[in-house]
Amino acid sequence: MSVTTESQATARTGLNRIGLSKNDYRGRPTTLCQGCGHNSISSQIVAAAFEMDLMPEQIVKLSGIGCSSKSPAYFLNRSHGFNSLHGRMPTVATGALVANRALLGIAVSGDGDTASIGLGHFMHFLRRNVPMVYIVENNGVYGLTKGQFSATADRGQKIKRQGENPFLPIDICQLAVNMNCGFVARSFAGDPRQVKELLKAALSFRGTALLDIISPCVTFNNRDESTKSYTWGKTHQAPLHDVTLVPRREEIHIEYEPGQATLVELHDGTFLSLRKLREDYDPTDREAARRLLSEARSRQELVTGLLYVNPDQPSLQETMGQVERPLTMLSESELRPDRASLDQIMQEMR
Amino acid sequence: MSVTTESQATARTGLNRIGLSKNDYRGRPTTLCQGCGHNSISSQIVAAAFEMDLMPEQIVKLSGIGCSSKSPAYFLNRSHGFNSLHGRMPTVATGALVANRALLGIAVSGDGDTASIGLGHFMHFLRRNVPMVYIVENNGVYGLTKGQFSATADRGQKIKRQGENPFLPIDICQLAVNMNCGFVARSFAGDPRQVKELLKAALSFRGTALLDIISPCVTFNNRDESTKSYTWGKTHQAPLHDVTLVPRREEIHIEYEPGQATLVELHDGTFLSLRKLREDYDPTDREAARRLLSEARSRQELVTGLLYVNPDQPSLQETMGQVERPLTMLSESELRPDRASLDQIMQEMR
Amino acid sequence: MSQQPVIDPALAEATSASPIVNRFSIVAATVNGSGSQTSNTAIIRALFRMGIPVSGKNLFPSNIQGLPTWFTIRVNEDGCVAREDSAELLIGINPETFLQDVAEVPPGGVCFYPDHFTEGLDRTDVVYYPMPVQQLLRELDPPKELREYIANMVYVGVVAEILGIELPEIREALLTHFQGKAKAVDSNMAMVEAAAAWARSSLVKRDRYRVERIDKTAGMILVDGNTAAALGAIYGGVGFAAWYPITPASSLAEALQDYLPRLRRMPESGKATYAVVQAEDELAAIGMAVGAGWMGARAMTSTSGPGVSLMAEFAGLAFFAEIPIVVWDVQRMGPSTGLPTRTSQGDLMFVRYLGHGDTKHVILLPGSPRECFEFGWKAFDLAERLQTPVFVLTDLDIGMNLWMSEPFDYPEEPMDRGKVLTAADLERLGTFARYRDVDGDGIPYRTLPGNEHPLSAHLVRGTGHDENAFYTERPDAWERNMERLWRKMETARGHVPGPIIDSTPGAEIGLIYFGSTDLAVREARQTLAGEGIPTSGLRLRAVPFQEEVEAFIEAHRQVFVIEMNTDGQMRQLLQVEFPRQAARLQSLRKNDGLPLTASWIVAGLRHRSE
Amino acid sequence: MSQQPVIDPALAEATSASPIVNRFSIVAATVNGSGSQTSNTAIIRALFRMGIPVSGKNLFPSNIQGLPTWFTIRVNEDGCVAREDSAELLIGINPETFLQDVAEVPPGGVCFYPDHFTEGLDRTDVVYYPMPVQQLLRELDPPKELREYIANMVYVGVVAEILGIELPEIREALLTHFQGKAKAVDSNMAMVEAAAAWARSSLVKRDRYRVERIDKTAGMILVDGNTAAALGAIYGGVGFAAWYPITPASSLAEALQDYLPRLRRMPESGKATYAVVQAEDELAAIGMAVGAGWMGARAMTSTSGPGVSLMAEFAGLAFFAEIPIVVWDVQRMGPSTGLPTRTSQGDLMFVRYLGHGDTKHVILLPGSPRECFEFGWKAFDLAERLQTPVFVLTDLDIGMNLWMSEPFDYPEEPMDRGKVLTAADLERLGTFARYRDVDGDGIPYRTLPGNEHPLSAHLVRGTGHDENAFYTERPDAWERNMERLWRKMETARGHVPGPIIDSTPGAEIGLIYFGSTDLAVREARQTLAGEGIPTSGLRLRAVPFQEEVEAFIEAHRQVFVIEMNTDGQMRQLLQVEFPRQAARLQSLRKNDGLPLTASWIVAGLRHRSE
Ligand SMILES: Cc1ncc(C[n+]2csc(CCOP(=O)(O)OP(=O)(O)O)c2C)c(N)n1
Ligand SMILES: Cc1ncc(C[n+]2csc(CCOP(=O)(O)OP(=O)(O)O)c2C)c(N)n1
Ligand code: SF4
Ligand code: SF4
Ligand SMILES: [Mg+2]
Ligand SMILES: [Mg+2]
Repeated sequence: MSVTTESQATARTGLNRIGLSKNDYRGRPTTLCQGCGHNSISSQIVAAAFEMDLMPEQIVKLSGIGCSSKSPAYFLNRSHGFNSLHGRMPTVATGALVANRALLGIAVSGDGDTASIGLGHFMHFLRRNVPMVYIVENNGVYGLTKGQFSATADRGQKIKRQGENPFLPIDICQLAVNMNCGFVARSFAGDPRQVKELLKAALSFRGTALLDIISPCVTFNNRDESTKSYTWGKTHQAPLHDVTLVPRREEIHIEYEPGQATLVELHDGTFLSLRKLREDYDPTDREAARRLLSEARSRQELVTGLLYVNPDQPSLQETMGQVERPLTMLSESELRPDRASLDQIMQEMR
Repeated sequence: MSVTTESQATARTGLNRIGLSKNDYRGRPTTLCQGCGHNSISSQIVAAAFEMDLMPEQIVKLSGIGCSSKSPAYFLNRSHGFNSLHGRMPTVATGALVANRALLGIAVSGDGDTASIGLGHFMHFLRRNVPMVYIVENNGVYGLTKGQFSATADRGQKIKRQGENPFLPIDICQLAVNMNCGFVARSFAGDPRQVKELLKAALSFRGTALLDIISPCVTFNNRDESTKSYTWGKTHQAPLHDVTLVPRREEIHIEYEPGQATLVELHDGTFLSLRKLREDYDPTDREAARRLLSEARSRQELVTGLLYVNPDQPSLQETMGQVERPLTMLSESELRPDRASLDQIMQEMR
Repeated sequence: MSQQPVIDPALAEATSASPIVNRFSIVAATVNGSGSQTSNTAIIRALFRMGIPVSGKNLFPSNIQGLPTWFTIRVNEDGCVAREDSAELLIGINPETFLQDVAEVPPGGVCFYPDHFTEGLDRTDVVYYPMPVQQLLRELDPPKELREYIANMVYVGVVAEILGIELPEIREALLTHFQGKAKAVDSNMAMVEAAAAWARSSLVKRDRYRVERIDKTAGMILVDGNTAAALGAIYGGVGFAAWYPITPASSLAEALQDYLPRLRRMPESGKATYAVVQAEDELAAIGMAVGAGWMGARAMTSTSGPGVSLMAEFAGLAFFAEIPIVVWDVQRMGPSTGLPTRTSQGDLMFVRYLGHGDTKHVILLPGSPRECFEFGWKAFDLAERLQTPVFVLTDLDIGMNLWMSEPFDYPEEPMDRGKVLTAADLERLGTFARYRDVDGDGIPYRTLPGNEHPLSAHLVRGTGHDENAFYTERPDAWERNMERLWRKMETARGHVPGPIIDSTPGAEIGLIYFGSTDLAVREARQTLAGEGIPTSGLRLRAVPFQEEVEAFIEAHRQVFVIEMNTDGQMRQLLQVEFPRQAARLQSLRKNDGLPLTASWIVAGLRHRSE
Repeated sequence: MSQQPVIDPALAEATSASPIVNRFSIVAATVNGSGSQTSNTAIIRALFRMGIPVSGKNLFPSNIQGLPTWFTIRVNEDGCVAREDSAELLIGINPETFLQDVAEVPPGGVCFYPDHFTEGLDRTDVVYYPMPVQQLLRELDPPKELREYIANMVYVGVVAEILGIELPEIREALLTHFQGKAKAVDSNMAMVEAAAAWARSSLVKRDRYRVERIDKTAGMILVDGNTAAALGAIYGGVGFAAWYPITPASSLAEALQDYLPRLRRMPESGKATYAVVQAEDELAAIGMAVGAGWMGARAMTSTSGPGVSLMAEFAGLAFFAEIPIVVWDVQRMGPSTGLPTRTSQGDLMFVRYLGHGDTKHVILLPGSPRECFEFGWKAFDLAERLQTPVFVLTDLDIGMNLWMSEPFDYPEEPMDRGKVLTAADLERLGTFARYRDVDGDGIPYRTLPGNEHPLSAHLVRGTGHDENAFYTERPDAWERNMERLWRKMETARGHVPGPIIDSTPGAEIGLIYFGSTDLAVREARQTLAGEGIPTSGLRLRAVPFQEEVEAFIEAHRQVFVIEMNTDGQMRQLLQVEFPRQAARLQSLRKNDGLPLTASWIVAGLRHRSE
């Protein structure tokens, strides 16, 4: 819906409401492999930001190290960004977004980056609830180092050099639900529309919004039987619902029979409409999410959509009682206490 | 039961079946605070090893850094041990027990050691299923650095210097269940008997056996309202069942009405008897364990006992197809391939 | 007092000799976790308030409760308050170590002990004073939970009476300690007074040691370096601090948490103008600081050896991506976990090259709490000016012990936020490249996220980059960038605090040192001068070094580098930077975990000076 | 071949001049991920099998597919196969870089190109050979999925024909490459032969470059250092290896995974006598190695710069707790993530002092794949003998490029497992202390877990300990232990591989170097000798150094330290270890990510030699 209207709005001009063209959201030419899932996700980030009329200058991009983590170079040229260290992005993001809470954080990581070397930081990041869109481009391998198994590779999965993976995969969404993350979604790079709508939802969410996106590595892990391949994704994807972000400003009559959709109101007043596609599922029920994920796992099913949402948790900045203004914008007089206060302290140390 | 017979067996002589006295299992005098939960756990380790007739020389002790991690110095003097680095014990343990699979590993860690700095290693350790008894002495604070909040501190918990903790706790058992750990138990240092019986069960288990033991820090986190205090534990503990290890060699008629107890057979042929103390609970059902833990959390209940058990998972050494003999016992001729094989390889490189 | 042995003539003679005033050390041998800290700080602060120069050094074990602890107070009219090898007066209340402690009292010394002790009381060359701890407790009968603490006040009262410490000053000291909580002060003072009264009536002074009010501490303060560092950071406008607990650095971050709410909240809203995050580990702590520093906040972290090891990768990133952060390393004894509660200067070499592949860092070396405060704010100016991590190396001695200090000077200069371009600047310039060396000093200009000018945005990275921060593998681009970073490190020489040089005309011996050894070296130089061995001193305050340092080395026939580590690391750094002087540098080092003493330095130099 | 321009007289003259045989470089400019590696290795191996000394250097980007890659083969009768600044022959099949590539061909050089290219064909001083890639593909019509790979065989055939590379050797080379899979070999050979046939009939040779079978590679092998290192470790009896993927070190661990199953399984059960674990990160990798080394297995890990930074804390623990482990650092360009696919020698200083607080490490510096194999097993002997981590530093050039080598020597000495006491030993001795210096060489004795003698057990720790491994804070115990470790490092001097010295009588210039620069330095020394500038060479093979090194420095009027890093790190280490020589050491360094060339060294020395 919002999509259609958006496109209508932009169809004529080619510009969005803040007068930017889609080009203003693009990045540099990708150096990733042709057909890499990461590239399609980058395009959806571009599309989502464009359609949401976001100012690229008010976004910061963050990433670790990996093919996935390179992608911030391939979208949003007009945004500042930090391509940091392998597995450490959550720490850099925490410092950055606490220092300047006015900026909108979009982070891209890989399954190796997040579930192997970065697992601890990832979980503590969720625990603090730092407002940011956290995208894991999940392909079950280490792409940039030429295809070793990552911790999300399924047991029994085969790749060229290393043979068969004997270990059970780490379920990133399950962990996120566990760490009480307020926005937990799973998607598939082969389903661009869903990726885009979930991105929009995440971008409107206040708190950590986790997107675990299956993003096939066409070079090292795209065999049909791999649970991280395009074929497997296409044949096993089971979308929970049709996600649409309904911006406040638009007056839209959503015509469903009752119970056919869930509406979730976010802090900025926008609504998430989740039109059910399968058995009754309540994305505000943590236990349900837990159950769904472990069933999906045993059923070998790629359940996608917004698995769990709870907009009512304090962000780290709120928890710490920070000023609304970015700490980086404070004046010298606000940062340096006055002379009298120091004299007072010196007195106390006599 | 086995306990009674044990004590009967040892009552007369003061020696156990391998002719050792309890003293042979003791450690050096503790330097921890009087009343520290860690000390009572150390004594139960001594008792369990003594009553199970384990040879101390066939045990290795491992730990990270912290008050808890000091405790290997305070039990099993006759066992080798490694007091390693903060948060890194799981890595040292993996290398050690893979190198010598004949030894029985007992590891002690703290909540800071395992759930803060070591969280990533902890989870990957579980994923590999390294056979070892992994004890987390959980007190919700950093004891050795004088009482800062750890990641298992409950939201709203208060301590002297830092005031109130705003973050939700990490549930170590919930994570373990998630990582498919085959033996997940929770206990309370204030319930020595249960600690001992769970230790015995863990010591007979092949695979990673996790014990998350609430172990009050009397110096920094023992206020009555703290969920990690003695008082709270005593008033909120809800044991699931009465755990008893039933060694094969003993012919014991377990007389319960059917359904009153669960019997779990372990690989060495010993049995775990779990006599139910509360509502019907099946410790072999992972989903049930998940549910129980999250309910207990909302109910603010200290559920203790063997939460989940599944003896049928390959250990890391099995997964890797290692020789049965310890790698450390192999002879030079077994370690160094012969001359011909090198010539062959040189040929292939022409 | 039956156990009191007959006094031997030597002692009688000694004690009857002229009194020793304001010139001795006194050690309290106690058990940690027993609250004796309150008693000890009460004594030292009272002495200090009587105008007598003092220092307090706490030798404590790496555990929480029940092990021996020694708190040594040195009083010295001339301000020589470095650690001494032995203390003339012992307050021996730890039964476990009493025999050992008594044995270490020098002849003519004094021993205060609880009167229920029965052993170790037979030295005839020591004056013993018993203290009826149990009896006084019975009489005063304090609330059970306070008993142990109040018991420690007995020795405060007795010692005060015997040495002449003024009780009103003890009360003042307790007021400071309990931040004005009258109730706590009263209950403790009650015992202090009772004990003093008892001593007055029951003890005869038989030793030579006394204190007298003088005026050598007017306007001064008593403070530890970690608190000073935290205050320095606060007055330097710290915006973001991340940390992970570790001895002996924890109290630095905790001081931030104590003072920030009081000093840095918005008047109206009461909202915080800062953020302090307890991270999950040190990798995270420095990572968060890097994120905040990148954004433009004044960002810091504080840790000790093991944490520094874990920060290596991020240190290299911050150096190479040129992100300003400040890292405090309150050094403890290493290698590895080592001795968490012992002091050392052993991280120097490691920190200088922290990070693989040609990484180098600027290091500041404060020599006192006062400099901790000063470098606390200067470090931010330097980091932002140079766009590089600035490491500040102190140690447990400066960080956690009580030092007498001039009060801290309020920063006079405005903050130096370095080369930051606003949107307006970009508009004016019309061009921008993050890593271009516009000024030839190796320091590029930066724009901060949030700057909405079209030229502002770029992608910061730890990978090889050209002037525009774009990834490149071009050999020439790599070399150009590394040459610029080299230039920047040269520029740093001109910005970091220079050495403090005290040249003695005609002195042929030069002493180079740094950090917490300052007092010991100064005292040693006085003694040597007295023995007719004049020396010049150069206290290094930063790496990289300036030419003056080489000039100083050249100017002296013999040059000793004095430091507290095993490898002689400062000497090694000097060898690297001044190859022509390398052969002339002699190493005088000790690394046993205790602060250096003047007498050790004197002994070392006496037989090595040619 | 219409585009072929008229040949200018100069070229005509040049090309008609005497042929240049077995003495040139040829570069294949391709796109990575396009399978050109097969073609390039076929060519180089065929040349090698024709008895001609070769080297192959792959310059590849840090991505997986689609970016420019250059593979340079140098052939040289005299065995001078270090990298050259430019290649006389170009195989230019990457349209993106073709113009640039052509421009870099020296006058008189050669260019092979796909005949659908239309630009960059206008140089009159270069001989052009078109290649009808599309046409030949059409004719041969290989299966779709192989098309791209087979296409690359066109240049193999054409180049072979023009240069005189024997097709049967190409087939042999392909057999090796495809490990004997005939089908793959045939489908590729078909195109090679078709292309060669086409060239034979359609091209006229107009350049001077040819190859001729000689006999300079008899018995030799072609191998990369990472494979050699893995084999060395295997023949050294590696028991446990943990790793985390990172370029350029991954292929070392992967070679372990490839060869171990074949070489180290129990005959009967087929069970593994080793364990290789892919860890979750580098902290875990070295931690696991430490655990296994403690148990008594020969334990190793392999990584590169960023991984080394993460290993700092464990490195310090292993040094201090005295756990034998071997750490391979296949160096890439730093600081930080830097250039993952470029070579450097920049981790030296960092690794030497890796770990806070007076930590020091033994470092081995192999200069060739052959030494990688040798040090591969020797490193274990050293680590277990010295009970300390042994770091082996190679770089991307040695590790990943193809080097010609003498075959590896099977280890003749039995393994040195160091000072390990069995239960029987303990019984005999009746006493044991883990950290006692029994032999005065600083190396204590150790017992392994599993040793069931009552004296055996102890608790290993990174905290301060006495001879019995008990925790202690005693100053004297700490100093004793550190002095012993110092002694141990001195002992290490006598055990590590000494320098390779090649002194030229009367030479006044000495060159000190190490690692992958060996070939370039040797070639440079030949050239200089030819120019009447005799030099002596000293190739360091380990840190700490031996006296011979100081003697060598003293023996020469001018001494240059040649290295590939920005700071001149080896020179700095020499300055630290030999203060008396510090001022005499000159630095000759380049650090642009490419292997050093002889011509650069020659140029540098020519104008700096006095
Ligand atoms: C500390 C460190 N260790 C290892 C590496 C090498 N490395 C680069 S990317 C990568 C893994 C990338 O995998 P993933 O995060 O899944 O991203 P993908 O390439 O699959 O998108 C590794 C191990 C590194 N850069 N830094
Ligand atoms: C790398 C590193 N960082 C910090 C420390 C300091 N440190 C020692 S123990 C400890 C926390 C211990 O807490 P926990 O694991 O819960 O054990 P407890 O003392 O509570 O039993 C810390 C942070 C250290 N030793 N190493
Ligand atoms: S290697 Fe895989 S993950 Fe990396 S760019 Fe190529 S397809 Fe994408
Ligand atoms: S501080 Fe707490 S955890 Fe540490 S020993 Fe004391 S009671 Fe136990
Ligand atoms: Mg991946
Ligand atoms: Mg704890």
